[in-house]
Amino acid sequence: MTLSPSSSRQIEILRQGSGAYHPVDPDGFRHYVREHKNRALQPRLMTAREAVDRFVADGDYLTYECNYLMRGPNAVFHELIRQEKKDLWIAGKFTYVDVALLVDAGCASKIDCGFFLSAPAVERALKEGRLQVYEYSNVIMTLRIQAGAMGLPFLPVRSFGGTTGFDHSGAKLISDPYTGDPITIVPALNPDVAIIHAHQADIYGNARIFGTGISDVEAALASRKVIVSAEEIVDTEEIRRNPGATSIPYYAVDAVVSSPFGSYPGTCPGYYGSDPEGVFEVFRAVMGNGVPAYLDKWVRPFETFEDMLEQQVGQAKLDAMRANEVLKEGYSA
Amino acid sequence: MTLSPSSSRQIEILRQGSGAYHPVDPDGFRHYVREHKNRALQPRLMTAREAVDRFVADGDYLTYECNYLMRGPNAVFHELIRQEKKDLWIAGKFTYVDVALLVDAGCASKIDCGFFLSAPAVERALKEGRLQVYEYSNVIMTLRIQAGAMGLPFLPVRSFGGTTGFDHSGAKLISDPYTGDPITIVPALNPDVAIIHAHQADIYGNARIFGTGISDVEAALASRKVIVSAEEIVDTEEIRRNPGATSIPYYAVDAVVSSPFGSYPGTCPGYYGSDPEGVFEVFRAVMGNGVPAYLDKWVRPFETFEDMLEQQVGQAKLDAMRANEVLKEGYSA
Amino acid sequence: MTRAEAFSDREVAMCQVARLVENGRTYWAAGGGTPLYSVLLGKKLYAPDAQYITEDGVIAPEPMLPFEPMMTMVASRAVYRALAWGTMNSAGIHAQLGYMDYGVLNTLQVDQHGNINSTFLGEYGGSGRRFGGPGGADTIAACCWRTILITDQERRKFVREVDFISSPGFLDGTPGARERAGLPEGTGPWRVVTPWAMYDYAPRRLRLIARVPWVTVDEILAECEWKPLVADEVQVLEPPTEEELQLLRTELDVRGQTTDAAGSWITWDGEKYIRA
Amino acid sequence: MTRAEAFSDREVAMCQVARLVENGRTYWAAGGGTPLYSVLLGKKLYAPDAQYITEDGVIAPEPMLPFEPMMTMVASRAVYRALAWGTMNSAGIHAQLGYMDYGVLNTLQVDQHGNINSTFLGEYGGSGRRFGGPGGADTIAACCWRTILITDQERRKFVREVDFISSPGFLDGTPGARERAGLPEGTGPWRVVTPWAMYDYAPRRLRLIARVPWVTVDEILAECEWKPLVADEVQVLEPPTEEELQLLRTELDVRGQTTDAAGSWITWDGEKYIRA
Repeated sequence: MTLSPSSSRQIEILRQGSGAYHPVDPDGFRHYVREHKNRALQPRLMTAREAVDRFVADGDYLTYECNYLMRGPNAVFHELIRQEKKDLWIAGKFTYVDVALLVDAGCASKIDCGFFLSAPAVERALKEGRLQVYEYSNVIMTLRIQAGAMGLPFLPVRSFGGTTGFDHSGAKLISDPYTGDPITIVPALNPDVAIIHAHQADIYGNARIFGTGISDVEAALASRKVIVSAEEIVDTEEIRRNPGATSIPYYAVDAVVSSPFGSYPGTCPGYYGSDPEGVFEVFRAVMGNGVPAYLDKWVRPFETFEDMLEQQVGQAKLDAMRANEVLKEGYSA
Repeated sequence: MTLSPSSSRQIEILRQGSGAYHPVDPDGFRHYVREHKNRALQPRLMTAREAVDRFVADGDYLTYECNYLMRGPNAVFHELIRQEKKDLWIAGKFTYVDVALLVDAGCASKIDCGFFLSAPAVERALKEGRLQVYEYSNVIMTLRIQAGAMGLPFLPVRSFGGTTGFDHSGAKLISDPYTGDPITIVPALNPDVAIIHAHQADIYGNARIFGTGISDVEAALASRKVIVSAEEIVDTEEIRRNPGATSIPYYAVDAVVSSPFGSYPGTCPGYYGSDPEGVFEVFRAVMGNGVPAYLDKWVRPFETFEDMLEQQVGQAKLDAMRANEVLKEGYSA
Repeated sequence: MTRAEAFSDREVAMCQVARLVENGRTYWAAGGGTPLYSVLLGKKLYAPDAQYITEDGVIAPEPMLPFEPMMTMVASRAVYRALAWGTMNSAGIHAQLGYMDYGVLNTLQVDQHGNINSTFLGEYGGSGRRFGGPGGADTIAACCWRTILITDQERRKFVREVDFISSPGFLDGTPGARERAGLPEGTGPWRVVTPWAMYDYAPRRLRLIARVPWVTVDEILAECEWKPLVADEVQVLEPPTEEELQLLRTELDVRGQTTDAAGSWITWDGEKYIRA
Repeated sequence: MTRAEAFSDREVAMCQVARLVENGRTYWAAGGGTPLYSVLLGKKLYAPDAQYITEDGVIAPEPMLPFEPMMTMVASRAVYRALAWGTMNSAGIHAQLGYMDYGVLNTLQVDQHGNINSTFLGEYGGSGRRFGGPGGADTIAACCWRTILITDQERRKFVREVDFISSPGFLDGTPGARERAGLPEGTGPWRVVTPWAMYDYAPRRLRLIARVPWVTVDEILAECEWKPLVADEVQVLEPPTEEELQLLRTELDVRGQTTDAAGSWITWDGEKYIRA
């Protein structure tokens, strides 16, 4: 029934990848939390502009949750481009058109690849050496973030072994000291900054996300700086009414951005459907060579995302998107 | 910004505990899941008697969630005693009076200790060699279950190092291959059986738990055999109405037991308060030498937990417990 | 069942996969294209108690069809009436635990041992073409008990060794290679389905076991850069039925996948099927 | 603030801890007895924006007081109006991440380096008395930035070396001992509070820094099996106030803890406090 612990004094490293990876430093992360994360219930509501200005630095490792078409934090995402952030390193799990937008805009120079939409702008950047890719996979990336969200230096995983990606990553294959079997471990990921779009948040950052997601909660806990945009700013009394509905606790959040229709042209499930026209437009732009034109039409001319919604989309279309979302059950607390 | 992976071929084991631990076998667990867990939507509703008869064997490693006073799976727990299960090995995180009940009833012979109420029956069993304790702590136990629930052989943890418990456990202190710093790893725990009390479940085992808990979801995923008792059996249509409220998915569950007031004399938050009289009675029994008398009054004379509720507690008291629970918000989907 | 008179290559492949779908089994569908449509087709026509899980952790949904364009995950219609909502990590973790019977994937390139490339054609780091990476396919291919690959029957897609293993098959094909790489015991590729053919592994090496009526074994082998084994008896697959196509076209693959060509068109000339 | 005229040993200790509670800090309270009451007392009287977390993962509740008997966790009144509900793992993980400023614990036995024993008195495995184990205290003591221990001022509780380290203090007291054992950098014991005295660490070694007016330093040292360091100036602590006791008795420690003796009674005789 029981196993005696092995008396071996060593664990063998059977194989290891040679890829660079974002530094693993759980104690450093803890010190950052202690110094910079506000455990007081003090308001942290601000504009997307202020949030990006204060909390996103050139060279940061960035994770954004979901993608440009599905509950993406698009208001904050546009602001990254507007403020011309440089050399971002992207956690590329479940990304889609967004990587091409960031790369073509000159914002991103590295990506940890789970998946991105292979687009001319990305290919060009790769060929010209303006973009470096490190190889993982979707779940390996979200598990790396999970490890970061648990305050650990690494996590064992049951996939990724045997792939070529492994050899170009930070993973190691070790001999499990409990079973003797080979097992892959991957370095924890603590991004410098996470941007996340929630359905609701209070002014302190207590946030509710309804429906499915990729790694929203993990990203919020794993990241040094966390910007949450929200469809609705709700009263803290409403948060306290149903604490089981809180996805992200306030102390992990640095900035709250009020951002109705903040996932346009994508959907915010339960609140509004996507704008199919807007979706096709960004898709066509990315798959063609239309990113600069797209950004010149949808991002750069506007002071704010709200201005874009008002001037470029219009209330009628927004109303239609909201009316189009007939499935509401499960998207409230 | 980036670290080069170390080129070392070995990870040093700096120290390791000498305690026996439940065998670590993630691949064996996977095979068990493949063979025995029902992925079909077929009803698995049964009585507590049938569930315990079919899914609890002598010698099993058992985890039960919460404890006898707080949303404990008491209907199923009583059945363990009624069926005189033997040699159970208990995951003792956040346990309370329950360990003394199981030990004095002759059901349990091993415990992985996070915390249990130190009672005469337990002390006696220890002195007489009828009970063996292995040393962990509450969070270390729930993290071991978390590791089991992720299908992993072990998990790094940030506590437990430096304790005497470590030396009497299955933990190891290793040199983290990413930072070079010492880090503790603990063996995953995949209990043979988990018993969990939920607020609601459908006949397939999709279960909803409201409020806080210890490691309900983790225990359900980590355990080979899972018995869920529930205050209410709800229609699967109701589960599908709000999928975000599902705590445990059906395919992890082997038996669903309809068990209104199944946490008596404890509380099931949002549904009923505790019976303070019943709580004091079990507490006094355990802290004195009254366990046999307690079991003879509350457990053994009855065919079922429902019979006990009807004959020993009475509807008036149950109604009062329900009326007493005025805080309902957050305890529904 | 009515034999259909006109359909596309891609429709053929999806119908073949649909017929593999079994009651009481779990299917982890990669992304939201042909794998998802195939599983849903099978569930709706042949195996109502087959259940599927998506990369965003949706368990056993009953989606409101058709999907909105490109909205096959996260969106409310896609996750509708699920038994549980989750995350990418919950899906990955349930797969690590062994809860996923089948993984269904499409792939750019597959080799004799079932290894999948969706990352790079050519020498990695050199010239060649970069693709989007494994996405969820790595974990699907590693952790599901059996995987079903969907791809096109083209020479460049069936190779001796993929240029880059994005998602693991039987690796070098030796016994225990997956286990030595840390992957769960007893898992691996199970079927490859193309518009022309079906393959299994005998063992750990790709083997042609069935063909559609309108192509010969030689034609299939001509579209394999590296020749697979060939079963002693190559079965003939049934063409799509009208019922299958009706469902595919009206509820599932309504607009076709934007990034996924439909392939050639096959028609019934009164006596036989002809490929355009 | 009104100086109180009669109170128990345990009430003294809780009031002292309450006065250490700071606004804008997080407190992880072990279990539901004196640590929880102390933090709540401090929050309600002195530091309304102090937040606490419980072992079942409740973040910043506003409990409906008084608690029902023995129902200080999981129960609806205890978790009422929280900002988030969680689990034991969520609490533990947030602590691993460094989100918990202070841990508040009670303990059976403490040694010169702040190590805590709640497992065994005597030689482990031999004769002696078994206790309930660390519970959540191990992770609280390991991962919170600072810990505050509450215990009684009794000889057998202040020892040179605990018989069993259930929860880590500074271990052997050498610099870096915690880090060498895998614990997070820069954490450790901060204060020990008894009904008679308060201690800090100078550094990594227990030091008496304050006393209540009704006992002398010598009396305190007489109740230490192993003598702590003594600060050059030992401060005199303020006795409990009526406001503190009112709140403790009517809303917090209403019935007293079943397993936790109240200790002696201290009364004001018109000129000074007298211990019964």
